[in-house]
Amino acid sequence: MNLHMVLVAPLAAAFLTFFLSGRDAASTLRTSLLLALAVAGLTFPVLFAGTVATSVHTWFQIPVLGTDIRWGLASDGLSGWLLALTSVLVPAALLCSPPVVGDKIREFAAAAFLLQATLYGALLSVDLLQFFAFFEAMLLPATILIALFGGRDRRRAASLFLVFSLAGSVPLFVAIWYLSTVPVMSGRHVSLDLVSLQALVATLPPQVRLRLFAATALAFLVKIPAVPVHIWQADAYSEGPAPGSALLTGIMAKIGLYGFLRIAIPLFPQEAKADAGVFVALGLATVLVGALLALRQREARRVLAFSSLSHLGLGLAAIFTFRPEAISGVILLMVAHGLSAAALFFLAGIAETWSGSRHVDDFGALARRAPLFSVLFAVAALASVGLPGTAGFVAEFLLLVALWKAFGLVVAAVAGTTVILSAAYTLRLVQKLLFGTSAERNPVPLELPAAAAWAVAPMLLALVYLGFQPGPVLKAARTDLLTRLPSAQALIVEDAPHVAGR
Amino acid sequence: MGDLQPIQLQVLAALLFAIGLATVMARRNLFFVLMGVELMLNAANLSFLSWSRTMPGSVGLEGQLAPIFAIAVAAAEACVGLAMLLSVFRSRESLDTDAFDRMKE
Amino acid sequence: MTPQLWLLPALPFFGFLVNGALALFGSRTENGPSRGLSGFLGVLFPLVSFILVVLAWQGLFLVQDSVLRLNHDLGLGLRIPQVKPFGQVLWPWMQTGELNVEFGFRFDELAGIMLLFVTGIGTLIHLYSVGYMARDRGFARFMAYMNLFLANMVVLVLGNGPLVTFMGWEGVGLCSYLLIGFWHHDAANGAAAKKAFLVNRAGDLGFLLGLFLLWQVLGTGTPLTYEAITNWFRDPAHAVLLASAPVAALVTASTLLLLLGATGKSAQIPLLTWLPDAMAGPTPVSALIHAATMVTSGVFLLARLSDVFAHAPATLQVVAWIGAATAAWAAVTGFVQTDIKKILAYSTISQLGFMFLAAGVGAFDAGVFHVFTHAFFKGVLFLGAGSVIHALSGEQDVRRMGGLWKKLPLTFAAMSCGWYAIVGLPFGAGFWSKDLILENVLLRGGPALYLVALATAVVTAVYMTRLMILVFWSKPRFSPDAASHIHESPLSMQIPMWVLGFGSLVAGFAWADPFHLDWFSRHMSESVGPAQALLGAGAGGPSPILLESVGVVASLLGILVAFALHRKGCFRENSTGPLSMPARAWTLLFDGVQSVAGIWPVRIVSWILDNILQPLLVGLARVFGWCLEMAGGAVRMAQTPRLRWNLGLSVLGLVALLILLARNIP
Amino acid sequence: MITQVYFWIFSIVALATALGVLVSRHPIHAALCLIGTMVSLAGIYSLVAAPFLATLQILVYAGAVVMLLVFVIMVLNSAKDDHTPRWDAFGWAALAPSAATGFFLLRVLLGADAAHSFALRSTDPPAARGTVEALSALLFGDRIGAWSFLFLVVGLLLLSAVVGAVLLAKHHLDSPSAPSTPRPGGH
Repeated sequence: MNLHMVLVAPLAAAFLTFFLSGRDAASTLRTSLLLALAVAGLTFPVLFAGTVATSVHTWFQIPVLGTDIRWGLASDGLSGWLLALTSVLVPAALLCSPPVVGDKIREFAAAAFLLQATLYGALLSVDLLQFFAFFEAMLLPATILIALFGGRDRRRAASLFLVFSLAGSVPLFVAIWYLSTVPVMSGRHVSLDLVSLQALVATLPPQVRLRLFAATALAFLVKIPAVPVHIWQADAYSEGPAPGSALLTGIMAKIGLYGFLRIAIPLFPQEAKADAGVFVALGLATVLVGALLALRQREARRVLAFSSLSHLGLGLAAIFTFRPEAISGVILLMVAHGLSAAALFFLAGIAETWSGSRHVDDFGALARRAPLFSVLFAVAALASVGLPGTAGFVAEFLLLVALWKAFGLVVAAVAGTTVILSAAYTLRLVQKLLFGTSAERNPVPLELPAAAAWAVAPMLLALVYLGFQPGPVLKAARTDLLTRLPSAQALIVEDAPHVAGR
Repeated sequence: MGDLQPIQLQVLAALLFAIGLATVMARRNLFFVLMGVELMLNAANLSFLSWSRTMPGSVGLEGQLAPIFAIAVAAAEACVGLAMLLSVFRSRESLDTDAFDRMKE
Repeated sequence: MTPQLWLLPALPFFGFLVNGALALFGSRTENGPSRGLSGFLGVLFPLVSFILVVLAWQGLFLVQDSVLRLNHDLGLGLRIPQVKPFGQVLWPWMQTGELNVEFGFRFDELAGIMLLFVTGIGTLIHLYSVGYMARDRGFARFMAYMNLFLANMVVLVLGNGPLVTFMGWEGVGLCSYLLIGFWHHDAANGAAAKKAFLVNRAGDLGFLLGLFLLWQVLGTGTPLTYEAITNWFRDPAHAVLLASAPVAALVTASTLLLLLGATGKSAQIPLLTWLPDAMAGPTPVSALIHAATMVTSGVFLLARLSDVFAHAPATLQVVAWIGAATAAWAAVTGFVQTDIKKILAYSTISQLGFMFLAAGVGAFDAGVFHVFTHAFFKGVLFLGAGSVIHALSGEQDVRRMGGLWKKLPLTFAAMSCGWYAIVGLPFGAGFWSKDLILENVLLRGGPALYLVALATAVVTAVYMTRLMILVFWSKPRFSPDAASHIHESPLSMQIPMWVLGFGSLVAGFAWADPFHLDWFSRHMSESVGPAQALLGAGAGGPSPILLESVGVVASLLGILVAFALHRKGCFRENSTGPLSMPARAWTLLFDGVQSVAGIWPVRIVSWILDNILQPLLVGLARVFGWCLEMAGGAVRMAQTPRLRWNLGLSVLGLVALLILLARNIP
Repeated sequence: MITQVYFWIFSIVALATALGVLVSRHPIHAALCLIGTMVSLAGIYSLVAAPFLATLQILVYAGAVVMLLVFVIMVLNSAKDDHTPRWDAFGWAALAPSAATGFFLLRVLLGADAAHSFALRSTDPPAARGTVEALSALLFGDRIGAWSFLFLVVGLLLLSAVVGAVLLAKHHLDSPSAPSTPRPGGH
């Protein structure tokens, strides 16, 4: 499958949706859905193809410095699963969006496609600057998603998101800028594609490497987000439209973990190893703080936001064990959390349109008023809790195993409190939403839109399937993932005839 | 002594530039501001010419080309500047630069 | 022959799917989903599962029969185990790094015995539910949950390794949650359900961590299956290793953590508070999940890993004392309760304590035997209680019952069988198992534990007799209005009660040494025999007959005490107020401990995070923003609209630049 | 030697008239002074072998730009602008940075190694340097280079300047009543 086609497809879809779709919401939805499915159809062969890459060529040269910026696309199991996840969540978000975004569906679809395109770009990049370009471009559709459709405080939330993201990525940009000046200082010819960068970084003095690593890590910590820099997250997820929040947490947040796996650790292996303790501590702090804060939230989507914080914090901590179980577990965690958190956000968004409020006390008794909704919500919640039989359990188990093996039982026990705490806050949410008595005086039966049910149900089925058969995802984690960079030189040429058929 | 030394031209250019700058800053009438700008441009031209004499051959000759373009730009600037001056005067009935603190409106 | 073991959990699971679909899509109809259909399916699938278990039992013998016959015919005299466990690996589950977990099932005698009564009693209670829940609108949903529970319970028992067991372990916890909160419009039920789930999860974390340590002992290359674990621990080559201090410490730590998991599921100290609250669920749920099957899975786990526990004598001490303490505490608590289901709940905790005690002194087979008999008599007691509640239109307070033996003779008869068994009167099911435990406790655990256990047996007889007196024998105390509605329950509820009542009379004969009936212990020997042999049988004590007599005397004493107290009016039959203060304090003892140790710290820390850390971080972000804004403001001030100022500033910049250039010029 | 004499004359005139621009009361006086400066500068250009530039200087500056200036000053009757003070506090204060600029410029210039930085390098005969032929050869040489491209750009710039000026001025000439009412949203 041509990777360039995959990259361009969502971009084209964004333009087509924005400029060609009809005036009325229904036809726009149909068009964009069709496009989203087409994009997904283009994406999945990449996943099945395993490791593929295009040839790499020089994109441009920084004039005075003489640094080569390369352009190339590469995908392996890690990228492939995230691509697939993205391509699944976008149509699902579209299906769930009509009750939430109303007649602004055209703008929503365009923004979602743009987000998808930038995500694809970041996931497929083989050059640091190329990655950074997509990484920054992601902010635009993400901000649109928050600011254009959200609640009362959406502007503030969007600007908070933007400020944090930019503040996080400026150091990364400075680091890239520094790396690109190396030719001037050392007189060597340098290109910024990750493979040559790896060799280059190894020759730098240690304290410089440490600073570069810190700058790189900060950008990804903000994206996940990890604890001291998580302030933007709850606001952004609760103020934006629910399907948008689902996309943000379902896939955009994963770029943080992806960045660690793909860029920060392979480029700076020694620093990552030396400072692993810091990141494990940050990850565990994120786990605990997220879970404890989730217990106290009064808005449904804020509970979900802090729950995401907690789950992804576990992933962050586990990555820095550098163990094979952790790598497989993190990939599975990204897929499982992407599906379950997105499903919860979709459903919470629909519930909010019913009650007209975001406060948990304004729901209630949905189990009787909307049975199908309740079943889906409960299953998604249980998947998020990591009940055995869902993918979340396998992921959490693997991460705990890795933490235990690398750091001993105490660390595993601290991380394991998430097992109890996540159940506590999730069940609290379930209780408030589904059970009890209705806050309304005359509760009427509510109908979950069929489109939303069709969107969420397959996601839940996938979660259960992966809970029993996580093999395909686990296999995607190559043991050398933490040292391996997406490179085109060493890889199979694209368009191999056998891959599309599989 | 004998030949005209580039440094002499440079000193003259510097003095002219300073006078032009003083005109632009000290005077509030727009006409004077425009004329001060012309003075500064001329000083720059003179400096170019002086530099051209420190270079050999056609490289030095390029120093004479730059003033040609500067003069052209100065002409364009005077043209547009005066037109704007006209329109501003029509709307404000004043040529006082301090009166123009809200050009957006 | 490849036995299709997966069918055992798959059938009830299929029932769950069908009933779930019925519940979901029938919920909007006028009368709700068809009760007949969902009831029929809900009972059918467990029944088929039960039949398959019986067939699987035959499968155990099938392979070995010919071998045994050959051995006998040829006079080889080889020692061949009578049965051979068989398993089925379904698919690779988690394979990454050093981890290689296969999803599969293993059928041996321990699992077989558990499955026999899990599916058998499960089927009966499903049948009972058809009558009990018939008028509930959520009937199909109820049957779906029950089927799901059964499927998970089968997975728990049948799993070929701790992780597959863990899947069922959490699954039954989920079903317990769903069923406790079945009537979810009442927030209190939801709270009870949540409590059950969370307390269980705390135990589950212990399970997982203990598993990690166990795996460390085994060496991470060993596959995580029971077969591998038992073989490793039974291997004489590892004896030296196991005797070394670090490994022994590791085994002890591991078993302690696993024990935490077991206490969570089996409601032992310290994780026992959820079970009394769990009585908020419908009564068949209490009978099936919170008496007969799920809560015994802790004991099952101990038996399953008996080879591991046998190498951690310290842990076994802890197990024994936890069991004894729980049994004693819960027996006393049961004595002061007024809710019929709460009494039975504490009774269950107490009986589970006995099972733990048995396991703790190294008599795993006796513990599992008590699980087996307890399933019958506690099942029938709960079903009888359900029948009484059903008859009294939901009344659960024993102080408003009385004299019901005339109105509900069949229920009375069935419950009497249960009572007969639990107090340990001769030849009842409880007689055999309890006396077996007492005997083992004396021989292996010492007199202190024996005395506690004996005292608990007396108290057990007291509170159970109190229950029977208050419900059936004393004067009627219910309102005349309720009296007019009293009716014997339908046949679908009666049949399970008869069967279980009969079972609680005769189930003990599965292992009655005086009659040389040892079917049970024979089949347990393969699973727990080596562990018990390792721990030693203890010195020969008094003769079994003597000990049995002591047990019977204890029971009779308890019954007499109960009648004496009744005669003196100590049960205060007419007061309907809440529990007295000391009784309440006693009942809520461990709730308080859990609050202080677990809940309040979490609440306080999360309050601190929410109200101090979070505002602090937000404030820092704000301050940062203000700094930026002020810097921006300063820059904007320089962008004055006054033309000359503007120019002047840039000239100043120019001057500064020139100064910079001129600074090196002399 | 004669060159030096002419240079001193021209430079003194240029400085004097430039100061005249700075201090004169009426813009028309200033414009006339400016012509003086331009013409003297043209003289200096011709002294340093830049005849074409000198010609341009007179044609464009003295001829066109300043004439345009004078014309506009005459058109706007009230350009005398009595109510604006010639000098204010800012004006006096502004002399200081200007003087400082001049001072430091001179300091940089004079402090530099004159023999090295400002040495005459041109070996060509002076008459051959700034002629039209030489400049046009450089400007429109054998191949299209940066200069000729720049030339085109300047042409475009002038064109757009003319168009812009016409548009700007026409707007108001069309509407004689406009001056009394300040136009919101004007230019």
